[in-house]
Amino acid sequence: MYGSPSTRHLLSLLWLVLAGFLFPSWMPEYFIYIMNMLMMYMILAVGLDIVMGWSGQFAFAHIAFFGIGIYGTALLNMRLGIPFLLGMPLAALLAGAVGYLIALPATQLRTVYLALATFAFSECAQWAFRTWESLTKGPDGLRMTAPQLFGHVVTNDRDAMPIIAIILALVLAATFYLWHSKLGRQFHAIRDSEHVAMASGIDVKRTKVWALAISAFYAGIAGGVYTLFQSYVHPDGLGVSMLVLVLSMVVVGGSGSVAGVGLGVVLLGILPELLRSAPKGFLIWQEFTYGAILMLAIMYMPKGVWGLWQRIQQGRKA
Amino acid sequence: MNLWKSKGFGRLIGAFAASLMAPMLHAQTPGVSNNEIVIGLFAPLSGPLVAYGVDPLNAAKMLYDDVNAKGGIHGRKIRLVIEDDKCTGNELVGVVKKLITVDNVFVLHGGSCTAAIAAAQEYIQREKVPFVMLNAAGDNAVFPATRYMFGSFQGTQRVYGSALAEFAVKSLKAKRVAVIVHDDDYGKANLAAAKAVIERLGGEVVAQERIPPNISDITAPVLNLRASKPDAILSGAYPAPAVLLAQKYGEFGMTNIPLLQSTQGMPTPSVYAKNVGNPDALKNLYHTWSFSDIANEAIRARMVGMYKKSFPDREPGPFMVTGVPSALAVIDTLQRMGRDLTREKFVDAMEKLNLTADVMTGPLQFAPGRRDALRSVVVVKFDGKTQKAMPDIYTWNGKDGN
Amino acid sequence: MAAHPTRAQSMNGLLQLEGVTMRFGGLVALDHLDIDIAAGSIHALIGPNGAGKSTLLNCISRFCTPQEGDIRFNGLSLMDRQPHQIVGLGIARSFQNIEQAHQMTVLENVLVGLSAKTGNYIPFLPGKARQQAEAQALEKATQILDQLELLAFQHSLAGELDFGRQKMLDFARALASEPKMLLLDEPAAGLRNREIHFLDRFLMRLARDQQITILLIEHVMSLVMSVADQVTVLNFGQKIAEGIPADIKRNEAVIEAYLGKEASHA
Amino acid sequence: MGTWNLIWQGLASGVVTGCVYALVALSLVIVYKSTDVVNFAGGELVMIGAYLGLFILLGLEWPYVALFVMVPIGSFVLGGLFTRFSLDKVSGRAMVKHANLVPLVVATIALSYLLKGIVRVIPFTEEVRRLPPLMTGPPIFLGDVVIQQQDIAIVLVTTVVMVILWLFFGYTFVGKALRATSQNIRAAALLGIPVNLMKLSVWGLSAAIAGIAGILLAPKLLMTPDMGTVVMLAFAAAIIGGFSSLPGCVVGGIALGILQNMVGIFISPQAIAVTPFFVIMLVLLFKPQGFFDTTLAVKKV
Repeated sequence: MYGSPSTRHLLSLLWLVLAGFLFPSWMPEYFIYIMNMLMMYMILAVGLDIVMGWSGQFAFAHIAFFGIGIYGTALLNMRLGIPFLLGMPLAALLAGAVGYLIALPATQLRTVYLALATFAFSECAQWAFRTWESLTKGPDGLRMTAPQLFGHVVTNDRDAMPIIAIILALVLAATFYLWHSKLGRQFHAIRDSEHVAMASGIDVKRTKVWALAISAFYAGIAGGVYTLFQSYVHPDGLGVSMLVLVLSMVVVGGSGSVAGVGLGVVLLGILPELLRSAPKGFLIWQEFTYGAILMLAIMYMPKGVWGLWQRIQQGRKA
Repeated sequence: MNLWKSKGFGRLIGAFAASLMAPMLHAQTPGVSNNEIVIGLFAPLSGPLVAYGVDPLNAAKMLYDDVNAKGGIHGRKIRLVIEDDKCTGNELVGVVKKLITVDNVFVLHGGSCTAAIAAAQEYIQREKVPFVMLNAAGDNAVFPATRYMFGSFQGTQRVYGSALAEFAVKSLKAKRVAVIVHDDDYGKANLAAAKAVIERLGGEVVAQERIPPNISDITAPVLNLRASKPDAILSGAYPAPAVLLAQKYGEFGMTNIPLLQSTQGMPTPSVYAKNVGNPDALKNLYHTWSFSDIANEAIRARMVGMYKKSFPDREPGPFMVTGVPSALAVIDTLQRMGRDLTREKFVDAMEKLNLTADVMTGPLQFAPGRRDALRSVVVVKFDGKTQKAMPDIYTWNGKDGN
Repeated sequence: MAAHPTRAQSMNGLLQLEGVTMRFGGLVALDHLDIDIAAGSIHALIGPNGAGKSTLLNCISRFCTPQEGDIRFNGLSLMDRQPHQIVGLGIARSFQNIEQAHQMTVLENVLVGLSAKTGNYIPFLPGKARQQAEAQALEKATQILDQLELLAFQHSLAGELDFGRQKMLDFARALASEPKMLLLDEPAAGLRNREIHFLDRFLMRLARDQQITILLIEHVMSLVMSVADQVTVLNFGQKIAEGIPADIKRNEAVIEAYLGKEASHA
Repeated sequence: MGTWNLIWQGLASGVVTGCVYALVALSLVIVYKSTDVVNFAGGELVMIGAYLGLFILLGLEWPYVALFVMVPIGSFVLGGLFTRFSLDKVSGRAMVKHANLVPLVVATIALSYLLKGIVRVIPFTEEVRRLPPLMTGPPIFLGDVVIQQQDIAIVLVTTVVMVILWLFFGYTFVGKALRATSQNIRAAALLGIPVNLMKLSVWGLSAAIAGIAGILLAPKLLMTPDMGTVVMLAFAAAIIGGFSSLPGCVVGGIALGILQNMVGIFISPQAIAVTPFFVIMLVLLFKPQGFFDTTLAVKKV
């Protein structure tokens, strides 16, 4: 958690970008669509993990910032013609700024009340997306025009995948650097013991506010990535079920580590596709299966699948 | 050991890819071989809206099986790939992309929720794959009309709104009409059509209440309706709020004012009556219906009999019949096309659809620039036990509320 | 016995407490306390449990705010300071019951202690400022760990250390910020004799070689009497005695406070 | 019929729905106070209570009064099983209260999906259902204000439940033991209070209260497997009341019920859905103690 990330980690991101360029040419668009979804969820889940896994702050407003990222990027492109490469960061900065403003009053609350206050903010944001019809077309949903990138219009999953892979690689590189930085250490310090942090000269309140603002920025980026491969957004899609999905990815995968979250994203990202191919009679059981998997994961893998995997490895080495 | 780099992950993707190369090889129309047509059939088979998906999907499957039993279409049997779209945008887009790029279906037939369908509209437009909605009202997906999307086989919200408005002003001689709908896309379309018809026929809209779908206490909006002293109340509410509305309507002594409910609010009238509980509230109750199985008992018996034969262990709800018209349209189009099947020819043939089936209250028609199939519905009076179809058929003129 | 400076007349010590009063509801934890701690000295604070020792330390490190009185460090009042600004002024503290980032490694805990002294840089990017700052911090951290014989455990999780070493890690974290003054809350509690001797020599070295002023709260009298230049005795929030260790040992009021009435006449 | 009548009617029905919100809020608070777990599955326990009631009434055709016996017992068992098998495993029987909050909350979210999933499988629940009300018959008129008999039943049952709980917590041994466990679980254990049994009974009691709220709510709110969203209204009510006291829940619930109706009449029905969340945000962000002072914000050294 000091110095800078190992070259091995940074190199693994090159594999990711390589996959982003190679896969689209020969895989059916359905699998590329799933890949794009998983990469988007990865940015979203890592953002949530920074505020929850690293800093131990119970922030449930994540999907509101994701929504700001989507509507922001899309409307900047449609209303002001701002191309994607400028629009997406701007929308993400807006999401981060809103996160910062919400964090100021919210972070003096104790864990559970921070969760309720941020969850309430997220529901209010979803309500605003629904009722502010002049801006977001409200319940009709917003049909987003395809984003432009260097004059080239990104229309389908195949075009989008390399760009998303690059964005994810950059986000993960930034995350590795953050992990190994002073701020990264401060996040972990306020999670483990606020007293030690205070006694070491860390402004606990400001660190919490930065944790929430950075995670909001990540959610904004994920929102921008959404507009690359989806053409429509509806407020009902930004509700509590999306939050529970991302939260489960972080917790089941293994909160507190980027690899753990990655594992959670892949497992829970592909799960609905697997459940969908269950025999028709069992489709009605999907919700119950999802709940059962979440419950078992929490009961038997407190540190997530990644924690279990490391315990097995240590078990083998010892 | 970063997951993305691990050998296991690479092998997993390789296996997927290899297994799919085979069907992509043959060059002619995807989903069609000399003895088979592959159709992707999907609806919400789990989650909150399962009642709108399971029975209608089974009804469509039953009609396809019936066609196969009678020797198929021009020597080709229909093979169905059935999926669950859970009525959400992400899932439906995933299902559509799987059906097109993995199962290589010829046409898509499915979808009960307009918002989820709209999420896939741009994709099917680009991939040029015909998309025939199962039983969604589909306002946002058929207005403005797009070449590859066909829908509204049981009428759009515009049709329900205008039919109830016309019935209220003409038959019930209502001058002051109050409208209560949801604050979503269905509500907006229903209200716009109703308002246009009422004002065109000399009536006046005295109250417009737009309520959230998950409202828990409907006292305030109903009080606003009562305060506007209407001669008739038009409602576009979904099942749960529709019952809450009828209860408060009974509680606040408004039962002498006719209550006119759009189709989506009463999937099963008998359950609606039991839930409302107050017989007074059912004295002046009417609802729209797109099928003639109420006026003609024989048709209903035939439909239910067919359903029971294919699905003995499931008791079909009245909404089962909403899956029938879209299947009839697909079968009729395929029969008209003969042996030479391509997606473009399917769209051209479907665009010339003009099907009058005994089960429907009106013709199923498409035209260049028109993608909503049914525009005529009947109004049914329901007193808690029996349903009686009113004599007239109400047709939307294509302009009101557009 | 170390040479001890005579008690200064005016209040010009490094840390001055003037009329400090702290009430928790009805309970008066500190009652108009005046203490003056000379620079470079080891000042011990003793007294029975509940005498207000830890509360005093918490007030100095601004973890709590006294209702009355003023606390000045180098003539600068601490009253309007936030807790996290105290270490920047040069006052570091340890904790009575072990408080540390148990899911971080020993080295990372010390690096956290170095936060106030590590250079600032953009956390998301590589760059020279980052390399320099991190290298310096790492070098200081390993130096401190070596001083406290914890270098061998630098990569093990703080939570997995045995009790004695966790205490040492607490000091390492406090020392990491190169303080002018160190507030120690019962550092010897629970240590074995060998570790207490190590602590004794270590505190003397800090005060003499590195001129670090130490405020030591302690029950282990052998340690207090050996290292302390000045001793203040608290009981029920009031100062009942102050002076060099030798005087304090014989002081009636002190024995009575500790051992109760009859014992003091034995 | 002036706006005054509108206001009176809004007040009356606001109090009624507020009572049910108060009950569910109470079931959340007693669990939170003793085990520091925010029960996001509170709504599903209400739903299970309602469907259990419907099964007993229509399936087994037992008399209505059996509901008020069987549903609380059934819910009690469900709540107890959940904490004994799931929560204890998740928190590793840790004595310290907030050992690891994230997994505990995720466990309640998992429970809510399990309960929704189980009920969804029964075809009977596809349609909107309604539990026959406790008291039927013509409504009572206070001037122009209409009061349904079921509304009176709701207020009566809620008051009775509140009084029983107040007596239980105040004057019975088990009640005091529960309060001791909630204040300091470690001290309670040292005093010989069977802490695990207490945890089980707290969860059971909370589920039972939620079950009763389900029976009262189902006639008014109608039953779908997703009726659990009422838990957010209960959170809002609990937070107004400071999330820690019985009177707080009651006042918070009624205040929220009335506020919702007033917003519906004077602002717009569209705003009804967002009212509870707006209230939660306002109270927590600007007055964290709620209106019944308990320190939620500051953490002692």
